[in-house]
Amino acid sequence: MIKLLYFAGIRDLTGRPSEEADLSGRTVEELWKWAEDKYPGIREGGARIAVNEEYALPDDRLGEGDTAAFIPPVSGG
Amino acid sequence: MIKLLYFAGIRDLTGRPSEEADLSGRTVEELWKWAEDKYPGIREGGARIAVNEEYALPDDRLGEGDTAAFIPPVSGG
Amino acid sequence: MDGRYSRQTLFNPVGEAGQQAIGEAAVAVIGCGALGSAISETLVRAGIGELLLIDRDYVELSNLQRQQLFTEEDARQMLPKVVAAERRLLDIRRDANIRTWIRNADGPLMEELAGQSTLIMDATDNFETRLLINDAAMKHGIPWIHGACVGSSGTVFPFVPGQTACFRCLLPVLPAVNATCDTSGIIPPAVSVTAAIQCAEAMKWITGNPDAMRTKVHHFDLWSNEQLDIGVSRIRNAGCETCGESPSYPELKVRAAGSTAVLCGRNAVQILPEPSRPITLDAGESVGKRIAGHVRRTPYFIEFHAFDRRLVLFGDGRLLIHGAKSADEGKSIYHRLFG
Amino acid sequence: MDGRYSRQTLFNPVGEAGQQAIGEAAVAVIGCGALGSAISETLVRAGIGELLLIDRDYVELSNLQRQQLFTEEDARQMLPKVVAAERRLLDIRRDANIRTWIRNADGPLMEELAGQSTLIMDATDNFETRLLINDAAMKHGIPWIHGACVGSSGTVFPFVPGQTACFRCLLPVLPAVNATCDTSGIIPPAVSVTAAIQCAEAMKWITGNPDAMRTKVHHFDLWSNEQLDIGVSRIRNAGCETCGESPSYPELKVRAAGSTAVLCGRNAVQILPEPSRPITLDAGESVGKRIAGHVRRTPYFIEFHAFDRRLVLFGDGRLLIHGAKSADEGKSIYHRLFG
Repeated sequence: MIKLLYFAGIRDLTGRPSEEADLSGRTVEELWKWAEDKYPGIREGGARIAVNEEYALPDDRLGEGDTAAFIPPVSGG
Repeated sequence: MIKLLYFAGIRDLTGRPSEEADLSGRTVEELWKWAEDKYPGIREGGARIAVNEEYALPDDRLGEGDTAAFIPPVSGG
Repeated sequence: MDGRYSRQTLFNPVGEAGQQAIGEAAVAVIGCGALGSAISETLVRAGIGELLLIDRDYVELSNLQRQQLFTEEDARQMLPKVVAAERRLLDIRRDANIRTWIRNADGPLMEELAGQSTLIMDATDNFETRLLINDAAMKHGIPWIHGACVGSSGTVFPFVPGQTACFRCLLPVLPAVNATCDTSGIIPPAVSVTAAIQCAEAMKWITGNPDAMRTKVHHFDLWSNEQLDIGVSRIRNAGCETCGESPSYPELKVRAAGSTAVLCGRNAVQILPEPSRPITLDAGESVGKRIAGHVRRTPYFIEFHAFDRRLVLFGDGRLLIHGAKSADEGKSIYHRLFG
Repeated sequence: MDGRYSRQTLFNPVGEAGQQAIGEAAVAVIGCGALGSAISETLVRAGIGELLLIDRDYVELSNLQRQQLFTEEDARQMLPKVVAAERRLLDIRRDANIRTWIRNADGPLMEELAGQSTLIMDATDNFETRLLINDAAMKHGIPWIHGACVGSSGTVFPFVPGQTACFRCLLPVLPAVNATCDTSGIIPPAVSVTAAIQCAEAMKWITGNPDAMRTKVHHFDLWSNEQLDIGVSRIRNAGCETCGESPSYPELKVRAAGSTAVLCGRNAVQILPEPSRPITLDAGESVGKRIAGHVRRTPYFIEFHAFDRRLVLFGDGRLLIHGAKSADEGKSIYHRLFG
């Protein structure tokens, strides 16, 4: 299982702070597709995915027990 | 082994941010005695010990792999 | 859309209802130094209904590095901090409802403030006053938001009656020695973060979002980039004199009168008068003229130099002895002046 | 002991040498809104040698909820933010060396600022300007301290040339939609924490403590009480146009002239003039009088109402169209006014 964290404003869209999903072995790009199916529009906001507290690349593969966080970009100031 | 964390100002006295010590099975009160031997004066500052992110009582017993943090009280404002 | 508080009502957990609650809330801020000036400015800008501000001190040049409401002119005039703060806060928001006290906090005052407040903000610089806030808040059933900082670090925790252990459970014995701004210094960002987290916790309570409040004591260090969030369940003391089954609120009974305090960050000792014989400004002026030859008098205090120290007597009879090294030295000077 | 910066030199990692370095540092603050006013006040109080402050905007009532240098009178006078900020900063510290620009940031200005600064503080409200800061800082080999906030959350990261991935690596594609203060609101504590952590990072660099600087991007949310610190090693792009092996710094070449921007938190569209035909205040005044009958003129701008919108023309030829819903509407109004 993979633990998914939804950080800050992205939670308005997911309606939950976190969840678990059976996504080990998938790539980050595949995680995005899974998330877009479940939460339409989640990708348009330009969030990045961090795996185990490191920003990840699209081809990075998720391993059992990993934590993937969706972190929205922030532009205000 | 127990992981010991020295937070904020208490580090001026220990000279290090953290260390490991073979203290499993000891109580928090015994941990204080160990720390006073190694870092004279550490207790006078009124620090509290938290074990695994919960403030601990003197009789609480440390278990293998626990993390004990020394947290100095802060009074400024 | 572009109203004064539009960006705050747009934030969902506040909303129009939350903004109205902010406008109806009364908050007591205990201390108007680094934390108190930052907290007061944030709350007044956010639209707080009423601000009750208490501080015993006046503005000095060494405050300006971190105390955000004050200017060089305030320090030159040695304005009481609450007077300087109120002026600036009214420039920021003319309709702000601000009440000020130039006084030492004691039991009766703290109970008076607690009785009129939605919650209390801790902006004091010593543990004794925090124990006093703790007793008053728990007795009156309102939360108080603890905040403290030194060096690059800080601590914040909202004490909510009935929900958590109290400050006395956390600090049953006052530390013998303790890092203060006097001994370890402080960088301004440590102040700002502490005050901001305190204000966020206050906003949660005021806007009806108590479930969002912190349940663990937050410790941060901006230099090492670390933080710890520590639970307080185990240390809750069922026999606690403040939050236990038969509370006696002992601090509220302590008579502060006649006592001395070595002031954090001030290199000074303060002597409180006996209520039976307060020293008036007129009396202080005549004693000062006799001993020092020359005194400075403002609407708020008498200042003169004697015994190699700079002495400031306030309207409420308090004497500040700058440069005094100990409570004993302070008491000795007080008695040499006023018998 | 009781000097102006005594509490800062007492903090060991700063010390006397660090305080001297602060007094010799020049810091450019890009933007003087919520983050910029907080950062500027903190740096000036801390004793910064020189502050270079740039902002294109003026003070409005809806700013006062979170922008700490400004008063109601500043909003009434519609003072440019950098003008209002400079006044207050000089009250705080008469000897502060402050230089201001009432302008839109573009490549040449950013390079000018980078060439004169110890580091750059990000206090802007949009990704485009951050990419510009990123290019200028990396090209000139100085750090910039990224900060941004919305709602109850914020992000801080010090980009140090040669040490880390850069902002372009982190955000290779600008998001199509994005939460702004306009759409999601903001609470003041999120501003204060962001600005304070930025200032702490700046102080580390300036006082010669680069090893204490953050190496992970710090994300916090004051409402959920969570934080994430995320590493950037994997995403560093060797072919990056800014921090890669053959940098081209593309943003510095973009001509901002003639472009439009929908302004965050302002419900407004801004049109930049073609450099070949800037509109002067005199020209604006006569057009405004003809179309609107009545204009307001200050030393900094012309204001009038036309096409159901409130229009403000600045001395540098920029036109702000309040209430405009899109860049297209903005352009259309601009051309109807000035051809």
